[in-house]
Amino acid sequence: MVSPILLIAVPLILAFSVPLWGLIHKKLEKFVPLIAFGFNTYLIFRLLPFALTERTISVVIANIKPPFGINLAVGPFGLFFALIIQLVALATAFYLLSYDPPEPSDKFYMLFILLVLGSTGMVLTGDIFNLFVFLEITSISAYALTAITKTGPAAEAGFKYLLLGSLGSTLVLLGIALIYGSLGTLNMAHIAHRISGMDSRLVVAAAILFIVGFGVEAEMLPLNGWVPDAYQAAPIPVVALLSGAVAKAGLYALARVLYTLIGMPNIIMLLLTFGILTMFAGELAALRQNDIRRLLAYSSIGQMGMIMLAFGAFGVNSVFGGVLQAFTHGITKALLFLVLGVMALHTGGATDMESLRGFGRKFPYWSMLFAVGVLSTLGLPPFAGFWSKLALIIGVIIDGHPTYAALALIATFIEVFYFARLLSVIYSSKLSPKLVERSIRNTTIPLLSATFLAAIIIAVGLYPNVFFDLGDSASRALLNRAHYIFSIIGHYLQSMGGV
Amino acid sequence: MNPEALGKVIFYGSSIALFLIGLYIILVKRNLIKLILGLTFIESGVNLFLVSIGYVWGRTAPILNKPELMETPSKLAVDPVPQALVLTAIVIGVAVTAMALAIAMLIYDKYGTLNISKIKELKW
Amino acid sequence: MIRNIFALLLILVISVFLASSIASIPFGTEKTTVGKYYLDKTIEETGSVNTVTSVVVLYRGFDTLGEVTVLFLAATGLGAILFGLREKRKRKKERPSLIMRTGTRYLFTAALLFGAYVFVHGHLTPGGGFPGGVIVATAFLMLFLAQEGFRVSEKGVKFVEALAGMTYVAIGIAGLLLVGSFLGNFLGTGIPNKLASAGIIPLIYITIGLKVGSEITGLLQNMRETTEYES
Amino acid sequence: MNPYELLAAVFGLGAILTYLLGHFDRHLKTWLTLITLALATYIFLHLPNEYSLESPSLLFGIDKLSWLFGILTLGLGTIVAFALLAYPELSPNFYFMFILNIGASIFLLLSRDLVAFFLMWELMSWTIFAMILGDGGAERGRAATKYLVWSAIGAAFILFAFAILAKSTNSFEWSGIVAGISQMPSGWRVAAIALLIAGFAVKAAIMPMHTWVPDAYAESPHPFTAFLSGVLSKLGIYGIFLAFFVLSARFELVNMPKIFGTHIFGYILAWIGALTAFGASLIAIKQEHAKRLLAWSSISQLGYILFGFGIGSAIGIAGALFHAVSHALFKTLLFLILAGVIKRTGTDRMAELGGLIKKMPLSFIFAVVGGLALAGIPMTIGFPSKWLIYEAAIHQGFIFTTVLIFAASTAVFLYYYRFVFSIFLGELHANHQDVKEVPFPIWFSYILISIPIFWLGLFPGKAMQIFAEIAEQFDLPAVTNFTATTITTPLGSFNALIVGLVFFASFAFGLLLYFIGGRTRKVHQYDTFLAGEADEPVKLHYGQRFFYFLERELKPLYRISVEKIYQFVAEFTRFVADQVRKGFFCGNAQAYLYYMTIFIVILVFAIWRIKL
Amino acid sequence: MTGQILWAIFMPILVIIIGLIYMGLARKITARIHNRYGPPFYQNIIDVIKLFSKKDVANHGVMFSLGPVIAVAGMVISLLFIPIGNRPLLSFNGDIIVLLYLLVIAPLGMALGVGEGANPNGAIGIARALTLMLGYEVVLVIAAVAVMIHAGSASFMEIIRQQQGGVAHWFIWPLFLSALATDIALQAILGEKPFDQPIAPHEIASGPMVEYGGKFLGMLQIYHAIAIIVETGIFVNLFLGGGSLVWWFVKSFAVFFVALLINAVMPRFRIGQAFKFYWTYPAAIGLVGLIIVAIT
Repeated sequence: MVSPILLIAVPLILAFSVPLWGLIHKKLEKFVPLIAFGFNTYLIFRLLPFALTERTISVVIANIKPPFGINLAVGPFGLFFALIIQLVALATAFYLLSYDPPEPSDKFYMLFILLVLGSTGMVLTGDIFNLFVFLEITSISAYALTAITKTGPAAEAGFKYLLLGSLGSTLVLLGIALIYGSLGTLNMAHIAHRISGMDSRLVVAAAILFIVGFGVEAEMLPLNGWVPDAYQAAPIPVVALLSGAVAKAGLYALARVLYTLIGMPNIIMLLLTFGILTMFAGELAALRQNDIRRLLAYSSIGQMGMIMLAFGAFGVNSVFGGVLQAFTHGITKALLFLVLGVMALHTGGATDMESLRGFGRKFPYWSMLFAVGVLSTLGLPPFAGFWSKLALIIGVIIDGHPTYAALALIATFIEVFYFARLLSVIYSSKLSPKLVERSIRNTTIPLLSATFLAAIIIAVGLYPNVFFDLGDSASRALLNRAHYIFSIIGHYLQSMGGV
Repeated sequence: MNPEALGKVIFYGSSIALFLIGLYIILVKRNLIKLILGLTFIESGVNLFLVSIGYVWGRTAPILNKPELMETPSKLAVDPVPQALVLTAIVIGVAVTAMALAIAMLIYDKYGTLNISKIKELKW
Repeated sequence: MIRNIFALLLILVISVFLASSIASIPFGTEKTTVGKYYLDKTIEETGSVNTVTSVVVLYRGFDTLGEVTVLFLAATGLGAILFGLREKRKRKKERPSLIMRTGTRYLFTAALLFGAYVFVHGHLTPGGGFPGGVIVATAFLMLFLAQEGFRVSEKGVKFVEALAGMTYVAIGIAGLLLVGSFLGNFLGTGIPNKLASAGIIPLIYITIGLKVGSEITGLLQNMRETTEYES
Repeated sequence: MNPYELLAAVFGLGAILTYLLGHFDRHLKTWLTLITLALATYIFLHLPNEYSLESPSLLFGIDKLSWLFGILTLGLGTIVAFALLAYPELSPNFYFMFILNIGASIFLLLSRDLVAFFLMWELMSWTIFAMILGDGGAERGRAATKYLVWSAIGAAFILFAFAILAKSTNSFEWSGIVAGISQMPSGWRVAAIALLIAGFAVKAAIMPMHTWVPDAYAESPHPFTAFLSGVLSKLGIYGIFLAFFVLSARFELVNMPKIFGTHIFGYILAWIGALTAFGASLIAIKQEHAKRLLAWSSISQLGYILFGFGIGSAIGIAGALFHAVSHALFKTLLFLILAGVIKRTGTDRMAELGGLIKKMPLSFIFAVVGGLALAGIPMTIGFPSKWLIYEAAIHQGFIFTTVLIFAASTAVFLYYYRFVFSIFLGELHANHQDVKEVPFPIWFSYILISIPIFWLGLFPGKAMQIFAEIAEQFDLPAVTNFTATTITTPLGSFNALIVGLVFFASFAFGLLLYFIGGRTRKVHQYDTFLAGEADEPVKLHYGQRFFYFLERELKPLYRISVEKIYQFVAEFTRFVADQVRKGFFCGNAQAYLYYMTIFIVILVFAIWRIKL
Repeated sequence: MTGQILWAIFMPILVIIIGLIYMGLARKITARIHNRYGPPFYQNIIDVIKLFSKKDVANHGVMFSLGPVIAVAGMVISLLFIPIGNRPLLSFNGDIIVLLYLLVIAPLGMALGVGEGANPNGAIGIARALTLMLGYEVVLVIAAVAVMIHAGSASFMEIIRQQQGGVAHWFIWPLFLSALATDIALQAILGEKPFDQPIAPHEIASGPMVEYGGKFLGMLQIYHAIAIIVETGIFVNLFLGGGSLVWWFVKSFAVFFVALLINAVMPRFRIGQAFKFYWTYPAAIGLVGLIIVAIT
């Protein structure tokens, strides 16, 4: 098996090397992200067969076995999220080829790579402090990328994001300090093994800090004020990554910490409430929204709420649905945003409904891609979203929370309403005056990348088997705490005469 | 008052105090720069707490350049891990602060103000 | 006013929360298995007498890589965000005095040397790559302050930091290839308390030093050229 | 290759080919559609009984019921597709969606487990949305949105019920659920079945789930409306049949309280059905647009079917199924006729039409045929179905609902006469002096549909045979006392063929009288009531507010409307939405920091429980 | 069998003649009540013959001329489905509900014919007729359902059989309320005042008939003649126990006579009032009767 560490090392070295490419030729820079994530995707697919087995293995770093050294805990759950991130990153990196980034371009590409790299590290690492470091890598590059267009709104959005994000990650650090202070270890498996011996109120305190900290990235209800602004002001490829990679990584961290580290059912169940509240907040806020970017941002909040709900139900079935939904949401939102970016090219940057009215009449293929995304989000066949939503709702009910499932369904009515309205505007017969015949830029490359994502959605919708197997092993791996502990620090516990 | 309680009051107390001061600044002040200051306060509070965790009464820095230290290091030196962590944390804090300041400069350049309640172009 | 009181109430609750949860963490007593292990094993495993260094560079080397990345991020992001802001609103100011100019010229090399010393001896004495790098950057700061119109070449800074960063990762990958784990120590540990000891630690610290130095220099340059004329 | 896979392949490839090649030639797409449907019908008639797909584990199969509805779907689908030959202006997307929709419907009927059923249900639903949206006028957009929201609500009910069933019988296959349902706790079972029926009622346009219907029918492409009303609403009926008889027929065994010999569940259904039939037909009377009139009439007829199910006796079930078939036939016919009229005149406002019998006699004849069936005149298929339902109701002693149903069927005469009068009879509108008869494909499709209308009207026994087989397949009570032409119930009997023959005899008698009298002379319509004194045409067509005096009297009834409730809910949601949007995402970063702190505090109070 | 067929051919002629005589008597009786002399009772027969012998009749098209034909045909077929004087013809091949639907054929055909005439008065007349129908059909059905439930059958022969054996067994006694409701409905079915809005001569020039003249009018007369017998006959069969041929017609004339008396002294409702009236009082009466039946 190839070493998963390369998923982090190779993009990192490439990120450092971007200026050198720039020194050779300015055009070369934009290929670096593509190379990096092309390689990563290849690597992920090499690792997929392993992700289908339910084993978690520890990849030691610096030859020092856990719990003493830092290690990557590579399991199906992490790999599943890594897969999501790499796919979105690949599509977006390809999209970048035709995108001329805000100056200075080399810095943009570095930040871009580092953003993906940080979220990949978050989902792979097995060390809590290392998780914090990667969280910081992710969020700092996200702040920078949000503000990188250097317009007023961009700066504002970036600052909002930074305020919430940095405060959140500081809280995470505090939580880590609490745990280290009372357990004296940083390895997640080790913590999970020891936490039962820790003062329970302290555990709860740490849990609170973690929830708040990671909740910011996971777009949880009261902490997601930054989301719509950032989505509205950031460059389109970055937005695709924010929903496709960053939010997913935050969600992963939340789930990993709550399930593996804390492992208290009653705390995990809290996610049910947060999830449903987040969902309603997102959908309701999107209902009357006229700017499509912002609308998609709110709907992304709603979807994240749905996934949190699934993770909160604390059962194999619902977590299964949750991870599937995470996958489809990541891919679908990325698709929607990429297409929206191209739409904006035809209206001179405007993304509000009125100026996009009748887009479908002029550009059938683009709006078909958009419709695929929307229908998949609504959970309609034959698209990936159907299976994930079905699995999620049925799972939540089977795991014994029919009330929450019912509430989630009610929230989806609102979603259906505004998305149907959106489609009817896009396919409306009267055209908006802003629509121009030819876009200012050649759109073949965006077309290819969007088609790539749409193809994934349809393929998964038609042949969900592999998808199901991945999600299945991922959900089992998340819930199987003992196996995680044992497979990471089993040898150490034996040497201590533990187990 | 036994030394442990005293140490707790001094070190933990002061770190909590820093944390809360920062929080108060964040919640009450309107000026961006002050907000950033508040963030750094919070960070340094957490860092102080982190480093004071590692301290052990009557031990020395974990640099084993003396023979007796080489003999039984774990009896004489304090825990090195928190120091390493704090080193990292400080650098990260610096990075965040730098980023925040940069964005603040940008905002001032665009909006001509640093009052956070006036920076509401994106809403709803 | 209401806001202040409300904020104070919130803070009161949080203070109670933090205080009574932190209070249950023992202070000043040895508690850690991991740290103990590091102290005991550092000499034979890493050959570095400075345990903090060995922890930073080897045991938790991955964190440090991330840390370096974060610093790199800060520099990059700053450069990206403040790009183009610098052309604005230049103002005249009087030239620095002769003493400063000459003095800084002499001090410059000394400072550079001292920085280099610090990060080369990272595994023996307190300090290491980060302080060393910062000292190097201070040397440039002196010039920024004293020599008006002094600029380091963008390309140079970029080149150094890129190369240093790549070297760091390359060392890590070399470890992966030679001893089968990323950042693994593929050199001998050598005799403790000697300069040429502790395997790859000095190498890494050198790269870190260079990287930090160049990054903070670039960072200062960015900041300077926008802020200097504000006053 | 397994026939099922073949069928799926035919539909899929047919849809894609039609879409791709449809851009090249205006008529090619219709022909491709027809070929696809023909192939599909051939395969459908030769399907083996069972087929299971491993992963995702889907189970398919065919039985009498799915055969019946499948034949309806494919047959009428083909006929509508044939009529589409006259509509080359429809876009290839429409044909793509149309084929996809028919395919989804067929596989919906063939599905034997919940996941497959739900999959096909959703596919069928959203393709309808796409077709209603069509080329997207503002009105169409609104109608399509309304439709999609409603079908989402229905789907949500269905999904929820499926999940409950699957959870408590831990099986996803119909067979397993039917086996396990009697062990379910009865509360959950009732909830599940009620939810299922509510969900299917949306598609079956049962009140109070009907509000999307008039808009959707009025806005969807005219020939497709025929399919939408004729066939797709029947899929909702199919679902209700499954939910009510296949799942809860065993309610008889479990002791539910009984009223008039049927368990209370069925009694409630009967009431809902009767009220739907009654109310919808009263509303149909006052419509000004022919399409909306027929839409409301569809709602009312579907109410009949539900009423028949609610009675639940052998006659009732047979009658309901029979009425499903007959409604499918005559409503498709009527909507196709209306489509032809709109194609020629460009409007469906009845006040602007009139006198078209002079220009489109064929359409008029078939409008009369369809109307006879709709009104349930003997000799057409409409009568035996209604007759069975009445007999069942009276025999079961459902007095009040029976009266409602009779009143509804009297109202049919009102709105049907209004339909045919103000479109075909009366004075010819000045703009329509030179409209032509509808083109061949359309009137030929009229003929195709009329054949079964009369055939089954004169030989209802043929249909009764199938219903009896269906009933016994699900071991329900079955009507066995019938021959090819006669149906006999405990109350009375009815011989369709004799009625037909005698009618023609007495018609001959009438003609005899006609020929006894002197010859006639064709005169202009103004000759009598304007004494021949009108030199330029004067508008004397009585087409607007036909029953205004009736509307005046029925005002108190018309004032009752569920629409208002939905409006209120929508308004309220909008209000809350704005509050959330403007109140919570207020744009002030410091406010967000406050939220964060408050959140910590809430969490502290919630789970950490302060103690000093 | 042959006897049946002969009767089937002869009976309609007989019924037509008797119906025309009924109409003549109606005119006479009304005239006497109004203190006029009035025409002879065979006047209507003469009228019909005259109408049929008219030449050169105005005609508006095929449907227009088919209207009266279908009207007559529809009435004849419904006539064949009700037993007259214990002589069932086709009553075994259809029951009350079938009859109720056969009864509609005639007005429907006539309505279509009138429609092609394109005379607003005619259309208004039809609209009124349909509205009135919506009114009284409910009452009629309520009563009919009561009878069917009471008899446990919907077949005329069965119902008549149960009423054999003297006046005491007539359904009019147990089902008095239903009978009352039916009789009120009958007033409108027969088109007598106060429910003759469809053919209100002074308002809409005798509505549906306005365009028809000559043989068409004659056919409509015949249609009306049969209609009177059929409609009164239903009441006779349902509530007055049928009876032998003579008795049957006597009973039916008695029913008709009641209607005449009311007609002679009543003004005309507005159509809305008529509709409202039927959906209130008679419907209420009928429902009470129905509930009583359903309970016992």
